[in-house]
Amino acid sequence: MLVFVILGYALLSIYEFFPLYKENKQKEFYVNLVLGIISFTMAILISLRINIPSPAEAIKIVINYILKAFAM
Amino acid sequence: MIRERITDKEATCLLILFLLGSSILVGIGVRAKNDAWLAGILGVVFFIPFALIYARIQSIFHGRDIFEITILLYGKVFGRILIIIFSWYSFHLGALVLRNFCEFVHVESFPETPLIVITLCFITINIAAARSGIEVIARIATFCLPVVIILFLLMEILSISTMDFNNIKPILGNGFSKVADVGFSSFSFPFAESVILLGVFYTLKKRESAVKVYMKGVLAAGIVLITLTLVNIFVLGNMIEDYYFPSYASFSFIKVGDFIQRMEGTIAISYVLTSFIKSSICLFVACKGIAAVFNLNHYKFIVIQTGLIMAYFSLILYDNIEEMVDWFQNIYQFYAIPFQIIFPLFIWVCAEIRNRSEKRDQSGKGKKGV
Amino acid sequence: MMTIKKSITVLLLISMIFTLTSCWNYKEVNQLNIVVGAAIDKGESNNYMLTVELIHVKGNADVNVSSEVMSIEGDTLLDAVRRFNSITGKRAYWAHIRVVIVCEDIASEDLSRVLGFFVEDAETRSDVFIVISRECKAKDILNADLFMENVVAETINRSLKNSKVLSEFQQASTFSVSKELKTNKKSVTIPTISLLPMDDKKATFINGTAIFKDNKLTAFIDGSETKTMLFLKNDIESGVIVTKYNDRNITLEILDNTTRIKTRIDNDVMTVNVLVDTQAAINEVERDIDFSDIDIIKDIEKLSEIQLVESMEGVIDKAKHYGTDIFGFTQKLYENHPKKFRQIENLGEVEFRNINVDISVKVRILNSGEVSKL
Amino acid sequence: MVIIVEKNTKKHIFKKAKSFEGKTKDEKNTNNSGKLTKSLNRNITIFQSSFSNDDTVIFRKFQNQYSDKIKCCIIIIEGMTDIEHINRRVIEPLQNQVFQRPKSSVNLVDEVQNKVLPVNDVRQSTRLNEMIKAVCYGDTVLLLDGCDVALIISSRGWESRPISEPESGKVVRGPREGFTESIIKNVSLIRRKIKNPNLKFKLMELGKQTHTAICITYIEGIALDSILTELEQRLNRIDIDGILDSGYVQELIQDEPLSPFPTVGSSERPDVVVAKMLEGRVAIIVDGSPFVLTVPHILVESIQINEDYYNHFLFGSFNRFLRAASAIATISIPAVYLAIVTYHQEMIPTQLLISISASLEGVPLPTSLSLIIMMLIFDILREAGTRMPTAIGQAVNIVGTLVLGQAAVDAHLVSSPVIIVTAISGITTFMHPTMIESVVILRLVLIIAASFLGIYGYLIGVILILLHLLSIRSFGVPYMMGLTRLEEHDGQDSWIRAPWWSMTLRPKIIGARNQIRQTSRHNR
Repeated sequence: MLVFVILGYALLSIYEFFPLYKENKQKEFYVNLVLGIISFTMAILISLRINIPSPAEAIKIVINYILKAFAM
Repeated sequence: MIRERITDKEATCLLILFLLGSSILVGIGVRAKNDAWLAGILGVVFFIPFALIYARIQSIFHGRDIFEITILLYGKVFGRILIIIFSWYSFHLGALVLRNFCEFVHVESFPETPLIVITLCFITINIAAARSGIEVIARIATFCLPVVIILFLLMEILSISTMDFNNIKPILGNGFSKVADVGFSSFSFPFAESVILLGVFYTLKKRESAVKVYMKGVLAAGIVLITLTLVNIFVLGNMIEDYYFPSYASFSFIKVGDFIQRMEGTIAISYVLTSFIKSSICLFVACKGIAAVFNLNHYKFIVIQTGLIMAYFSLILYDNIEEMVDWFQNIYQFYAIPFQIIFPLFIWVCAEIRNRSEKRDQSGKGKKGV
Repeated sequence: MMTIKKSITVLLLISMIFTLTSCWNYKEVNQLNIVVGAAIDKGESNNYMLTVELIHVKGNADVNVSSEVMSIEGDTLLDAVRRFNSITGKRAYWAHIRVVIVCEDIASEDLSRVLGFFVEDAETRSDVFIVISRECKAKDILNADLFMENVVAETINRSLKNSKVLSEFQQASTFSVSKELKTNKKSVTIPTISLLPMDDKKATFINGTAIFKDNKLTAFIDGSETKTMLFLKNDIESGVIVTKYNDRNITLEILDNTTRIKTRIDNDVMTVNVLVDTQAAINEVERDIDFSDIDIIKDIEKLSEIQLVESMEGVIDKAKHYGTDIFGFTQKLYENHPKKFRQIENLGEVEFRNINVDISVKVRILNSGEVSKL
Repeated sequence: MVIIVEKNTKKHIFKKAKSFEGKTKDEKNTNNSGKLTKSLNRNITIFQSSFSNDDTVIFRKFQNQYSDKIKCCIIIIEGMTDIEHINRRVIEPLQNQVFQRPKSSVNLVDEVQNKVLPVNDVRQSTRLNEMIKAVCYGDTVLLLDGCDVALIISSRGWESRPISEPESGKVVRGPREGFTESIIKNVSLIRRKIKNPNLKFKLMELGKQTHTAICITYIEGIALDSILTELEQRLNRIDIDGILDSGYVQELIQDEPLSPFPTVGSSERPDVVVAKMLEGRVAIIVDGSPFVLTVPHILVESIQINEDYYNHFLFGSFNRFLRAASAIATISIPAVYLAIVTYHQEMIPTQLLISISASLEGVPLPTSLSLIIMMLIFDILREAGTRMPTAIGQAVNIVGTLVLGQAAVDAHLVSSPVIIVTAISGITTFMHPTMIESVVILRLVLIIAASFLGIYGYLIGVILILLHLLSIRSFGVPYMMGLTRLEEHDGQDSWIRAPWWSMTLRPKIIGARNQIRQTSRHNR
């Protein structure tokens, strides 16, 4: 699983990042790099079966809290 | 870069498919049981003023996308915060739709296939679509809409024999308040989600078309959704809320003679098409938003990574389908308020004020000139 | 340059599909054991004994279909289902199941537990016919001798499909049953199946109805009572009524029937008006009746009307005795007067016994059904 | 690769020029610019050195019978020239007519051109390169003693195939003529159909070695200028050593070189090409190829067959619909079959499932693999069949289809439904011969997609194809134009063929310059 992830991202980086870097589009490159790092870490975490906390839970708690406050 | 243009018809198709996406899958207003159709109608009625507001925003600033509008109205700093909020919603919605659809495939067809595989397969087409631009998405929408509508009509006609029209009774058996409550949730899902399309309709050709597109699209999608809900009620009756995917279940009863049965696989085609269009638009708008925040020249460079993050995000959103359905039914309508109601109202009010003052300026100038 | 990039994208995507999806759900047709019928009994040591009828296909060009029956026990149904793999080697495939037979014993405990597997599982279709085995084990039904068919489940399936011809039993699918169970304003009715000895063989025989209260089997009614019940449910299309006229048997064939149900709630009194309108033809007559005399036909109409009303009252009394609303009157009352019904329900007075049923029957003989006048 | 070839050719030309410079020393001064001298013999040696090692070049020297001073030489290439024409119209008058040699050499050339030669196309030339080229084209160069100006006499003439019905795209109803390899004949075929001065022909030459003539044909006032200039730009960009068929040009001017879909149309039939030109398209005739290219080419054209327009419109529409349906079927049927049989067995009726199951008994290969193999075998048979002589081709087909198929089923190598699916998909391929290339590839792609995610994989594949189709353009025209919208204007000639009296407008973008095809009230 991990091998696939790394292989896939290596391919992607060749395809995506190098042209951007070559064409000297710095802003695009850096934004893309940041996004790439985020997605790469997420992919690794998922492939290692590490639980990433879901924002849905947090939203649920916040909304329930607000709803209760309004109901009061 | 050639400025992209879409015709009114394409835009309407886009809007209809966007509204149908994933709402035909999980059904609207199922909590209201056999009054779900009333809830659907209420949802449309609630939404019409908002549709007018959305359209008004677009027609005041014709030719500009919502991101340019926001920065124009609120300046670079506060405008960017608003853009982040808007793109977050688009991103989140895209992930929801993706999850929804992939969960459907996972549950109904491929229980043994890991969800991540299905999700990655589907995000590839979304990425491909978002990269090819809104014109291509719009054109593919015109291609898909007849397919979707014809399939639905066919299935609905075929399932007449399995319908029990008494299922609709009693009307308003649980009281109006329940229906109104569910009506609100069917307002926020799917109708008011079309706020996302503010990031798309800058491509419209004429200033007036936004109103036309919004009204036509919402009414058409409403009619399709409400007939579908009625069919579901007629076929499933009170079992409607027991199914995660009611329309899929109700079409599974179709039998034509002894030979053709289990037709529900066919309807999966429309699920794929509508969900694909919806999540592609969400991905497109989210990417445009990110590009606007960082002031990038073109959104295309970040589509792949954003799409991948969206796929992973959709995976970690919920642990299982029950959680997803629960969140959809109980939390989503409140969660969506800031994005669907507050944000557009904010923009609209400000835009109107600005528009008035500009007009006054112009007329004042004109008088001076004379 | 752009085009090369695009092609690389396509290649990448295809390679992704290649590498990421190995075929988890890929299954060849001949790797499947097609299940056509299932019978559920009480197990000796475990909770359930599941018996399945599998299609056995032989031959390549000219297909030879036969069936095999095998049983296994399990704590739950799914448990038993999965255990089949270790017997047959092939995966049991449930999407083409035709009929589920539930044993009396299990039905009188809790039906909904059995239904769960069939309605919720994605593979099984949710509208499978369900029957209750009476006076024998469900397993024995699948082991019954075959007449003209190769597969028992298919035989049962066909006779259930043609239930309208005789109208002495109805159809019930897992979906309709679970729907009715959920409504809890209507008692579930499921046709019963039993073994009929024929010479030295045993044939399957569907007749009569099992009546449930909530999800427990409470009573059985026989074939003619079932027909009467179907009259009240407006679920009859054809069938026969046998009347006596001057000690001679006259058979009326039902051509068309409409039953209209009108409901009324006045001062917490619930009334149901049943209007039965039947069109029939005289079909089989012992000789010596002159049908050219209109009065005789009138008389026969009268007689059959009285007979129908009597039998209907009998069935309603029986249902009231068990406290089971097999006709769906309560549901009708709720549908038509939701608010008033709620009030009465809140008082706790909704019981089938409290519902007044008025019956009026109209039989119209359209023709004598004879080919020639003789 | 291309660059290397280019270098080689340049060197070669250089070498040639060098050797010919070295041989004749005193012409060096005059021939730097590639000009003739006044001496006939020297001129001949110049030519001989240019055409060294080429025995097909004929140098024929002769004199006028009345005046010894008039010495001539004609240079022709055997096989390229109309020998009879040269004998009668050039050699005979020059030998037999009485005419005096004028004082100056220039006058002699004028005299010969104006008074002696009864040939319509004669021009003077002083440049050696032009003359060599003319000889290569089959024209005749006439050298006169004492003149540094030569005459180029048009005498091209070589054997060419007569006009016959083309093998591809046969029709029951419609003209039975087809283009030939001769560009002149092809031009005349088009000219004969459009008798109108607005019909324009622009000649150009491509191929550094082959010097192939290419003719851009269009109707002025209908064809869009933007398409025309774009086409000219692309043709001018071409830098290749040789062009042997219009296929070369097609590939070199395509919009999407990697797309399996053709974005340049080709046809062997003048009526088809003319119909396309009337819609605003531009045709490209390549010398030596009976296939005339048309641009822009959009997807609809793959299902438009000339006969649709000649038959009753209902029949035409029906055929068109069948063609469209079978286009979808031919790429979908194997994939959908695979998806249903291996992933969605619940959709198969029980009886059918049982017989499929029986047919799979004992088959070792998984369905996906056997389907792919069968498709490949089918393609092999198709390819073998087209290359074979007709008689052998039939035998191959019989062996391939009947014997092999039956044997494969009997030997439990593949199941019989797979054979049926392959056969259906194969037959429907031939409904649209222009699409074969793309269909073969797409079918395999879809089979692979379906074998991984069942019907959803198939749908993903279809959506990817649709995205591709919708995003490509041919000379600025969207490739799917006419198919996406069922509006009156575009839809009239796409999924259906509307009756002629209702098709009053030309296709939207292609014919944008002059939309009106006919005014309806004159017809109805």
